[in-house]
Amino acid sequence: MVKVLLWGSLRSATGGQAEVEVEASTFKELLDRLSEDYPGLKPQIERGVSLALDGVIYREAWFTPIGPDNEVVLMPYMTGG
Amino acid sequence: MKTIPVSTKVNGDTVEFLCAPEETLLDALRNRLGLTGAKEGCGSGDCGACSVLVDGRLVCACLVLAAEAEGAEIDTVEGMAAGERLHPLQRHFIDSAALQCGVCTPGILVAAKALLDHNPDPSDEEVRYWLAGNLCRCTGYDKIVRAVQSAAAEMRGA
Amino acid sequence: MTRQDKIIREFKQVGTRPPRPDGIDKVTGRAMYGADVTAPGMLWGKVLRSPHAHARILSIDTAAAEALEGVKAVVTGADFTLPEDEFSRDVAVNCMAQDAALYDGHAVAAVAAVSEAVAKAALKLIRVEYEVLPHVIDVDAAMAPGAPVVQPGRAYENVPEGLSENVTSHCEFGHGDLAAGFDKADVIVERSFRTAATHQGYIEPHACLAAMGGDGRADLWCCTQGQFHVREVCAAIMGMESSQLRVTASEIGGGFGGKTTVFVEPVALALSRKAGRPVKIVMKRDEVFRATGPTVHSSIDVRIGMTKDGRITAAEAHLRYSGGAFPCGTVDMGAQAAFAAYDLDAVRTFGWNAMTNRPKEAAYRAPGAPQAIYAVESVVDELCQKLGLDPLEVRILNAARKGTKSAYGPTFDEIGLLATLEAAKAHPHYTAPLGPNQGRGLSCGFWFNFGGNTCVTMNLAFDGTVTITEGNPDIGGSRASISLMAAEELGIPYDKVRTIVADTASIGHNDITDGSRVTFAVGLATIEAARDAIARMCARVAKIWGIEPDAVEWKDGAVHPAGPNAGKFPPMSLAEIAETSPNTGGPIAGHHEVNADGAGVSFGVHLVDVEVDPETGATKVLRYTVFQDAGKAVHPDYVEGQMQGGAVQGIGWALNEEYIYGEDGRLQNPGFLDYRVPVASDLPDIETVILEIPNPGHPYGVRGVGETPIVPPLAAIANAVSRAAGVRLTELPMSPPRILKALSAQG
Amino acid sequence: MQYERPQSTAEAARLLHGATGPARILAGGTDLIVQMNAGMAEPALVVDIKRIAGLRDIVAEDGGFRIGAAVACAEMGEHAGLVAAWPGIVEGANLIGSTQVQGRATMAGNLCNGSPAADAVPGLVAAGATARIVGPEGERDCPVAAIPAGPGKTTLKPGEFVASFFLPARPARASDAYLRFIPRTEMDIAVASAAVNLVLAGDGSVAEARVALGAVAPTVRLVDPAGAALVGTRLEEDALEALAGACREACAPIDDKRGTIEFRTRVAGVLARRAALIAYTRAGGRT
Repeated sequence: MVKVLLWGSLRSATGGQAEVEVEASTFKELLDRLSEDYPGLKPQIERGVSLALDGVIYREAWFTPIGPDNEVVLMPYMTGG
Repeated sequence: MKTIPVSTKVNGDTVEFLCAPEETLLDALRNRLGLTGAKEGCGSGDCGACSVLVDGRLVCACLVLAAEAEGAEIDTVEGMAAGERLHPLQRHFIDSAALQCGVCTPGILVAAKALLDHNPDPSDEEVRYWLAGNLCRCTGYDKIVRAVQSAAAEMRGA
Repeated sequence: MTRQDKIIREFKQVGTRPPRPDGIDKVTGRAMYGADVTAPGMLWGKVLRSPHAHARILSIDTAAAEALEGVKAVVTGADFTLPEDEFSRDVAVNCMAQDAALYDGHAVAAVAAVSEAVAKAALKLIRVEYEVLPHVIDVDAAMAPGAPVVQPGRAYENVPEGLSENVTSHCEFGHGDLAAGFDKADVIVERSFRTAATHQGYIEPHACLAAMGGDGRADLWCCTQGQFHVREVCAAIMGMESSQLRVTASEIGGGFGGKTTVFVEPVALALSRKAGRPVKIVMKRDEVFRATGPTVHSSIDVRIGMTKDGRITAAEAHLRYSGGAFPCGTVDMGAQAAFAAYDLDAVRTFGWNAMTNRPKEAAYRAPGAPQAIYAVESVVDELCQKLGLDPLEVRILNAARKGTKSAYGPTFDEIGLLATLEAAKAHPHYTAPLGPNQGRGLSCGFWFNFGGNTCVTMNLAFDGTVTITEGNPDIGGSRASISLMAAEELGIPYDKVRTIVADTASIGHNDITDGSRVTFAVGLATIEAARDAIARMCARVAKIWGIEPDAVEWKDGAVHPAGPNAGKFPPMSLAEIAETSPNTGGPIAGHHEVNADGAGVSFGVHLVDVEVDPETGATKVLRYTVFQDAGKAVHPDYVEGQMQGGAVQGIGWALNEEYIYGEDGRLQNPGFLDYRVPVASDLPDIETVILEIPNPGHPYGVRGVGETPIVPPLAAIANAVSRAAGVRLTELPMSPPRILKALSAQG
Repeated sequence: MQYERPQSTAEAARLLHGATGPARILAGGTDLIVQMNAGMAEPALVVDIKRIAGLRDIVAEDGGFRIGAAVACAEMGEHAGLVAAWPGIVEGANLIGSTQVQGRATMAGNLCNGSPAADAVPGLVAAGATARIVGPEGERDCPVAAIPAGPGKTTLKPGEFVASFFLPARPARASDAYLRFIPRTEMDIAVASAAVNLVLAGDGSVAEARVALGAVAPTVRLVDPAGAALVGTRLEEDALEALAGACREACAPIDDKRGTIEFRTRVAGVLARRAALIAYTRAGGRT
């Protein structure tokens, strides 16, 4: 199980929880599990999310391995100028 | 609409073209003579990207009618280098990294040359005020001022 | 792997300042920008734009325009099939209005004709019947219940019920117990701020040339920050397959985020398809201001609590942004960036986007961050004033550092903020004396930086020179820095490398030149491509020498025997290997394709002195110093150039630049006369101090540098002006009438 | 559109008289061509007056100067005699737009464009300059102050155009100054402006003073009470305060994208004070 920190406005989809636990070993699995376990997150996940793993931001890489000791933070998909 | 025949000198060469009466010199240079070094950034004399010399006087080509060029001598950025030998300003702009996107560069070079032709040893403030009509959005002007000054020093033999 | 096993910090060429490869073309007028290309049989396209801020389009009669001699095609919204996905659909509707004009300048029809003059005349013959609707321009007004609705039904699921339909999204970030934090504070300052919409202000207007044939294939030449993105979005709008549309990026005359999307490209394609001839569209400057992307305008409340000794105990911000007539996610980034520079136990940011009848926002250098950080850094400065504390010491005391749980969630790795603050403290600028009516301001700045999809191909010519094919338009000197990294890795001179920016048919997908990603991601891919080519060269030489590939090694630009046991062979240089490559298996190339992560965040600190004329409210910028962590400055001239250019754009934003609307909802200053970007005589020298705290995610430790520099100037100038004037300014731009008014109000 | 390049003022007048649609004079073109490029002006006839003999010359006349209508502002700055006698007029003319614009722009164009914010006009008004106007009925001379009629409007009759300006002779201790306020250091339209023209008496006190304000009323305004406030003074503080007060009193500006009523009114007084001090010093006065 990995702990995923959600940003504040997503908590309405998780019954108010700021941090949820899902069974996942990659970014892709994590997104799939989140969508299944918390259907309210699905629209945002489809619009795009980034993942911060131990402080490094990943925007798309499905197979990024995630372990139970990693700090996992979900972030909105980001763009720049 | 009647077209007007114009005979003029551009960068020392006699050229002849036909233009519409309301056509600007900038459009004639770019679309009729294939000299696309001067750019249209605003069409209102506020950005200086189309700077050229008409009879030695620095102007915005977007605010000159092509028909006014009859009998005039026009100098553009394309005429600054002598063959493969760059003008010192051109060289110092490259060496001092005084350009990024480069779209304002032709206008600034023509303007800077006009400055140094009449004031070979300008202060930084004089350079900045002379070039106030040449907008650059990439560099913050710092390296442009440095490049003009180093070219000026070289041209003075300093 | 995003964390590099080994970060190289000793260089022979990286860190030097050779001339840029596009220099001669750009100083001689030869460089080809968007408007500089022509094609045989080319037509001129012109766009008709709405004079109304908000209007239903009842009918468009194009018959008279079509009948004009020389007109070859007319298109309206009816000529576009809207893509399914929301993102592309919004882009399409922004390029050509459908049933409603959503802002002053919104495109409603376009013509292609044999000359610009005929096209202009044809526009006047198009009759559009409008039903003018109520409009809303200001973000706070747009959020109020009962405001005119820009587009119905656009709110995301995360917007609570009961708000104006203009509110499209809501976000919240942060951690800790705010109430407890504020209880611990000795002083709490709460302020509201407003920032005007500003435009990227690139000197080159948007321009493109489209040629589409009856077989559905097309070529498009345009000035863009991302030819692949242009391809994807135009293909979606035109109902084409991506591979049938080849997009070539011209030299680009500035972008700053504003050329990360399309405005006229699909229109030119549609006109070309209809006319069967190439069509060129070049925007006029007023079209650029009215119809391309400015940044968001904002209304922000910030509340921060501090102890007497300067420790921040709690901080919150409410951000209301408007990205114009469409949903816009920029507030998400502002809400995440707002407090990034601080190590906080209790922090919360709340963001809202609301639609207004303004043009669709386009990214502008660190989109969303300057506004939020301006408000935060202004309040921090005011707290320092109230408590009599040194503003730099307070930032150092509260600075985010390695191990800080950032305000937006993740824990920071190696970041350069503390070193940057210390550099500012040690700089003579910080302690230089100030005269009467003068003030000094400082601000931190932050940007996330991205990597993204990147392809690089490196080809060795038989004469031992190298070409690099990459896919990111060069907006700040990237061809020079990429060539430098290739030369470094290959151990050959810089001038033996030529880097070109390829069209979409010549290399794999590359993300847009944005997010300060190019030197980082393309650089990383270039280094990897070079290592790929090196592996191939080693294999060839092993074959020539008749030894195992692992018995050779690459050193100083040549293959050597890996040790005494490998045999005695004179080293073979890259040139020698390339020359014999036809005999050893054919041409040698290296390539690398990656979706790069690990870009590494970037911090900067700006220090500025200003003088305010108490009789006129005029501000003169006297001295300006930029401190920023670049990880590794590959070509320091262009790192400095980014720092200087970003600072000056921020100075313009702080003092003079703004979108000004009339009561009628029309933009009043669509030109460089009254949209006042800084001119050379407005500015002092912009001094730069580059710090190099290696980014663990890049083989040379490089961080993106392009966006961060626009973030601190807003607050740095505001803090300096407020200190010089003796009154806190809370609205940007701080134009002279606003400053004089604040001075008089103070008495 | 028809483009014509007459050789004489008479020919120009004939062309204008015979125009069948909107006709415009082209000298520097820095307003006309901007308007044409923006689609705001679509003249049927453009008469380029730069080839008319004398119109590009600055010549001495009756101890003063005659300046042709087609003389570019930059050329005025290069005329040492003119700069010495009328530095305020020259600095006003040389504040119009950029170096590039100054190479083409003319005072006549600046005047006839009818902008209340025209930089060249307050100086001319303060100087008591006259314009020589050519029209279908021949030539007439008219005070510059009588030409502006409101934003974009002049009192010129159809077919008339300005051919030259006359600046009168100067006594020894006389000078002028012009200041404007703009948000940047260059390239903006004046938000408020002031020109002050002073003649000093032998004792260093002000003998004659004329003050004109720009951008604070529908036309450039000559403010007689402001001039009167300086006469007989050596620009002591109370005189300057009276000057500023008279200037503020004379302001009737608008709120627009460039400035507010309040701002323009206050700053007009500040500029008049500062310009008066410069003109006084230039005229040899010591405060």
